[in-house]
Amino acid sequence: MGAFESFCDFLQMNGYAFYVWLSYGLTLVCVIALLIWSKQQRKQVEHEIKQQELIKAARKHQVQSEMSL
Amino acid sequence: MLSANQLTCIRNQRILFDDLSFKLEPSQLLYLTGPNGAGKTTLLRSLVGLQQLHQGEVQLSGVPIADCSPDILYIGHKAAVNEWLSAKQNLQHWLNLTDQVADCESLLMKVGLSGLMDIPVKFLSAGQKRRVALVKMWVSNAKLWVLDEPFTSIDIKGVEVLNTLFERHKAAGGYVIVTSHQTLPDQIVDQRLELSYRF
Amino acid sequence: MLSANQLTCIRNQRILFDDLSFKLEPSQLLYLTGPNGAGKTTLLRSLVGLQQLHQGEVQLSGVPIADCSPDILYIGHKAAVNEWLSAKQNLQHWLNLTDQVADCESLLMKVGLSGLMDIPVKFLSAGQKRRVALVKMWVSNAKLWVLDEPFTSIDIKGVEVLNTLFERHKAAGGYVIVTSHQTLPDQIVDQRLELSYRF
Amino acid sequence: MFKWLHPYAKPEKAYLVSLGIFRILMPISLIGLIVGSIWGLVFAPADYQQGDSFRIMYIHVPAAIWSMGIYMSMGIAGFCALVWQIKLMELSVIAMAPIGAVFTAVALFTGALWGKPMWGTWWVWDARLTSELILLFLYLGVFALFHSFDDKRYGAKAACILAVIGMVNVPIIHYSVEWWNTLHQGASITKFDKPSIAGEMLWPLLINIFSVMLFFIALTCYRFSTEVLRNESHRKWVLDLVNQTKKDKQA
Amino acid sequence: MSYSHFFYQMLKRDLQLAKTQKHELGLPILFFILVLILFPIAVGPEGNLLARLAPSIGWVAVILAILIALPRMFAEDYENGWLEQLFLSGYPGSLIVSARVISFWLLYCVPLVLSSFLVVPFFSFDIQLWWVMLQTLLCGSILMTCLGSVASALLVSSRKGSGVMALLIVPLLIPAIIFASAAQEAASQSLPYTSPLLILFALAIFALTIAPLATAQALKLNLG
Amino acid sequence: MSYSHFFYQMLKRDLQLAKTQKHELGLPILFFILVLILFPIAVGPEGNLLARLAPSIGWVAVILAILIALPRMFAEDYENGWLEQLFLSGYPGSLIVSARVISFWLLYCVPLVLSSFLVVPFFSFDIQLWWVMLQTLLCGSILMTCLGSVASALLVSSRKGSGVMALLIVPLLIPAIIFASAAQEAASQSLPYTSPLLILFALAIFALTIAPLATAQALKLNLG
Ligand code: HEM
Ligand SMILES: Nc1ncnc2c1ncn2[C@@H]1O[C@H](COP(=O)(O)OP(=O)(O)OP(=O)(O)O)[C@@H](O)[C@H]1O
Ligand SMILES: Nc1ncnc2c1ncn2[C@@H]1O[C@H](COP(=O)(O)OP(=O)(O)OP(=O)(O)O)[C@@H](O)[C@H]1O
Ligand SMILES: [Mg+2]
Ligand SMILES: [Mg+2]
Repeated sequence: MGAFESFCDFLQMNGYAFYVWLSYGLTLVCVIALLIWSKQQRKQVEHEIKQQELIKAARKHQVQSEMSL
Repeated sequence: MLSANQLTCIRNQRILFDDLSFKLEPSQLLYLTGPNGAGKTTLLRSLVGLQQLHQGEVQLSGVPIADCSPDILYIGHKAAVNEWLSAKQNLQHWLNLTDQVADCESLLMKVGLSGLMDIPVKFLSAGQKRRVALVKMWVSNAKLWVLDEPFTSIDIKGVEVLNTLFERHKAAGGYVIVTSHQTLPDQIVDQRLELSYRF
Repeated sequence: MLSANQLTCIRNQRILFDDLSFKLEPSQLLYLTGPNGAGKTTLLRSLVGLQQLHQGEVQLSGVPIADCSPDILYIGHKAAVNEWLSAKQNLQHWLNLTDQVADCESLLMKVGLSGLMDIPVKFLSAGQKRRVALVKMWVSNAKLWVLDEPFTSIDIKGVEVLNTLFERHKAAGGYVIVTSHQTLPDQIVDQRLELSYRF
Repeated sequence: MFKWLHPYAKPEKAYLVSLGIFRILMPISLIGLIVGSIWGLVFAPADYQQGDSFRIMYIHVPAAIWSMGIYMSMGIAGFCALVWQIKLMELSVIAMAPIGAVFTAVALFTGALWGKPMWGTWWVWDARLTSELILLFLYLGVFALFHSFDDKRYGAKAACILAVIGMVNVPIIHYSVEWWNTLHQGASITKFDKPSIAGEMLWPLLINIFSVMLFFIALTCYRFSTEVLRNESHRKWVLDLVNQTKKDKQA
Repeated sequence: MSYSHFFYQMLKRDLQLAKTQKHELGLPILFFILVLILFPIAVGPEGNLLARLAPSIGWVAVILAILIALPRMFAEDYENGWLEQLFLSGYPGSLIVSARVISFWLLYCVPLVLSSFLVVPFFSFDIQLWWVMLQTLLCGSILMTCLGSVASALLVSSRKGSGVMALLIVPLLIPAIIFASAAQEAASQSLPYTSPLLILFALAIFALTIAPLATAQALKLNLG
Repeated sequence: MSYSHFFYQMLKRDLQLAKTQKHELGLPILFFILVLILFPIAVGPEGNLLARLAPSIGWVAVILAILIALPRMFAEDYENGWLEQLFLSGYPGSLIVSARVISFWLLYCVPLVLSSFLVVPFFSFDIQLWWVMLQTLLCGSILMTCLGSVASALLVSSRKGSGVMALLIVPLLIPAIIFASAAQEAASQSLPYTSPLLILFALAIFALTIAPLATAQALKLNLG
């Protein structure tokens, strides 16, 4: 396949396997982490907005900043 | 019975009070008054054992005060509230510390913080911060309450609620010691102690 | 004349007040009340220009408030007092800042700090610290006083003195804006503004 | 001159447009990245000098190039935000910073992993490497500054100030570092350039460089739209939007 | 509440606080890395020289990074009055203090010690030697946290920054530095290096037993 | 009140404050000296090597010592509300700020720069070379104070310690370090060293003109 004789060769990268695969792997991890993190932030923001709205709705019924026993 | 015997405190070569003695029976409220700088805070702190007295000793039901910490609730000028944590977290930590179990949300509701429980205390107004500190009075099962100007920044309705809270605590057989520059209603005050400003 | 036009402030997606307008004539005192968290502090700070308003503008005798700083005296929750300097030094610096000349010692005497002028403010009691902040009112020649809970920790006599001070300032044609949870005597209040707690 | 831009300066419009760009570009860029990487990993011929280790190039070079590109665009956006007081520009600065930081980090460790077999060490204090490292800190600074403000409005402004200061300083850093280190390295990278890269090796690289750019634009748009939502969360359209997505999910 | 449960609650609070200020956590590490970078830039990029200096620079940078984080150990809780409440709670002071010391060590020192790995690529340092350095740093950081907790408690009411802190701690730390560099030296010449390491370890254990008591006393002193 | 008089009053207050906290003043120097002492202990007593490293260690130590003092530049005045009063006083923000920057430089940096003389005995450093180092440090400390004032103002409300401060300042400071070490290198080989020194000087002047404006803006941002 391609520039390599066998799949095993491909995995070994002529002795550079550690460096090549580690760099590709770490990159993949970083990029995926970035994507997930961005997604999570988005969810967080949406969650906060909903929360805010719920609180507002709740407070319309019982406006209360006073202490009680 | 809470008894203080011949308390003397000297700060900066100034005698703040000396030979001060008083006794407080259960279900009584001691209202400590005095002009600014008279030594009220100093007295309260030494009562609970946070400050060394020059002389004298304090006993709660015959036990030296240093040995009955679970029976004391002290709320001072400093609120013991971490500004970066939310009100709920702050309360939860205090509950853990004093080994109590309670529903934080409903408690904080009671001091009027509904909807503000999850934001850092830093963003609350002065009075709301103070409420986070005062919420301890709603759960505490300490017998002796020592409160240093609890009404600071609290609005008028809040002050009323606090007063009824004192009454309830008294009815349950507790002791209350309060200082404040706002007058307490006569019917809840059992003893008055006036410190004078000495130089 | 101090006029505020359609002030709006939003904190944390919460509308604290909107479309708030009022006018204050010289020799008038505006007493701002409201429960904890209503937005009094926020309003005062935006009046003097320390906080960005979302909308609206404030004018003192027709001039935008940002351009009349020498005419404003603002005393907020924070005392603008350095704890490590003595009361005298603190006052002196403030006098220098506002380009006034006065006898510090006699001024501090007036607020009851005789004998405590030369020790770091750190060692004073809560009320005495507050007095160091309030002493500015004795010297200030600002027309507009904006005071955020000036009575905090001040004893009863002190509160009376402050009230007479307000009257004196009014008599001299000044404006006073005060918030407090302790009620002001009716005779000195000319206008009342009540903020309500909105969510 | 900017008149045609005006409608897009409305947050709602900007939100929709950026989300649209994201939806279009993200798949394209991912496909490009996969094609480029597989081409580079599998089909490109081995380098006669470096053996197969040169395959790291297909991520190292795009990441390195765009780590600088992103900083420039961030600085420019920050400058516009400060000068013309454009709120949305501030948000875009915040959206870009983490992406840039990740690209820089990727360039750094792929470089290090390449350096070990090629130069025998993970790291040399060479001009280019040093300034790349400092670039990482500039990114982190912008990011940390933004997060050390409780009020995000101020945080964004402060981050813009820093981004602009940093942009001014990047050339200074670059040249000073180059000067500092002319005695030593320098040839290491260009010597690889000499046998002008074979087409088969070059194509995947070009594809990857281009797809990384698309990826950056797409992700920036996505993060930007999040920031717009956060910033405008008290507006009605945001509420409607959030509720709508909720309903979509339920349905 | 049992002591162990109390201890656990204290730790939990510290971790939660750290979580609310996430970025705070990474800062000593960042400081450490920046100090590490300053050196090659100031000294110049000579590989050999840098490798020779690596352990010393690593140690000094760790000391400085911890020194910077130390003043915050009790400051916040002292200022907002939480410390008063803790001491009023009736639990032994040394328990309270050791919870804080341990959380500090976990949150600040361990990440720092681990990130000392960066000397390997930056200074082309030998990875075997780094392993020795890691051990010395582990012991050293325990010692330092303990000493630091005492200093931090003594200074809590005086708002002194890292300066006085440094003055109190560094002289006491000098023996540790000497043993650590002895261990490093021995390791770099392939000699056995266990004995200086053991001494370091003993110092750390000794500090660990004494420090909480002293710290609790110092804090009480500052409250009254 | 005229601006110059106002400026003078501001300076006076800062000096007075420094006087009431005398020990505060010595702290950066102490820290500096401790860093200087740590190195010979950690590196070992090789005269030549130490003399070679002296300027770099001196520079790094100065940077760290200033870094430690920086967070306090505006913190106290911000917390107790004095800064609000200053901005309400109606004087231009950059005037207020530059008074503080200058007093900071006088109180903290100048003593530090002068005490860099200690490298001469400690590291058997050449006194002629120290003279060069003094000049580079003078320019460098101005640059650093300026950058630091911006960073300090940006971070004043966030209670971040020296960590973020370091992150903001150090990368921007790298050129200065490089030019300084270039000057030092040239001087040690008896070559002319004015051109890097001039560049340093230019950087410092540039920072001095920009920083007060940026700092004032940053402070205003933090107040409301
Ligand atoms: C930690 C180590 C490394 C870092 C931080 C680094 C950084 C960079 C940067 C910033 C660029 C972009 C230059 C530009 O576009 O102007 C770049 C490009 C490049 N790097 Fe690296 N690099 C590292 C190691 C290596 C190694 C070990 C090699 C191969 C032997 C290498 C080969 C290349 C090539 C071929 C380019 C693109 C061609 C060029 O722009 O000259 N790099 N690197
Ligand atoms: N740490 C201290 N060191 C020295 N003197 C102190 C210290 N704290 C308080 N004092 C002095 O003790 C006196 C009493 O202070 P204290 O705080 O007890 O007053 P207080 O009655 O609570 O007043 P306030 O009503 O203002 O709160 C003050 O006049 C002050 O000068
Ligand atoms: N920095 C801030 N960021 C976000 N929200 C804030 C901030 N400061 C105040 N708020 C919110 O604004 C509201 C009003 O605060 P403000 O301090 O103006 O109240 P106040 O009327 O002065 O109350 P108090 O009587 O307790 O002093 C509070 O409920 C608080 O939640
Ligand atoms: Mg008091
Ligand atoms: Mg208020």
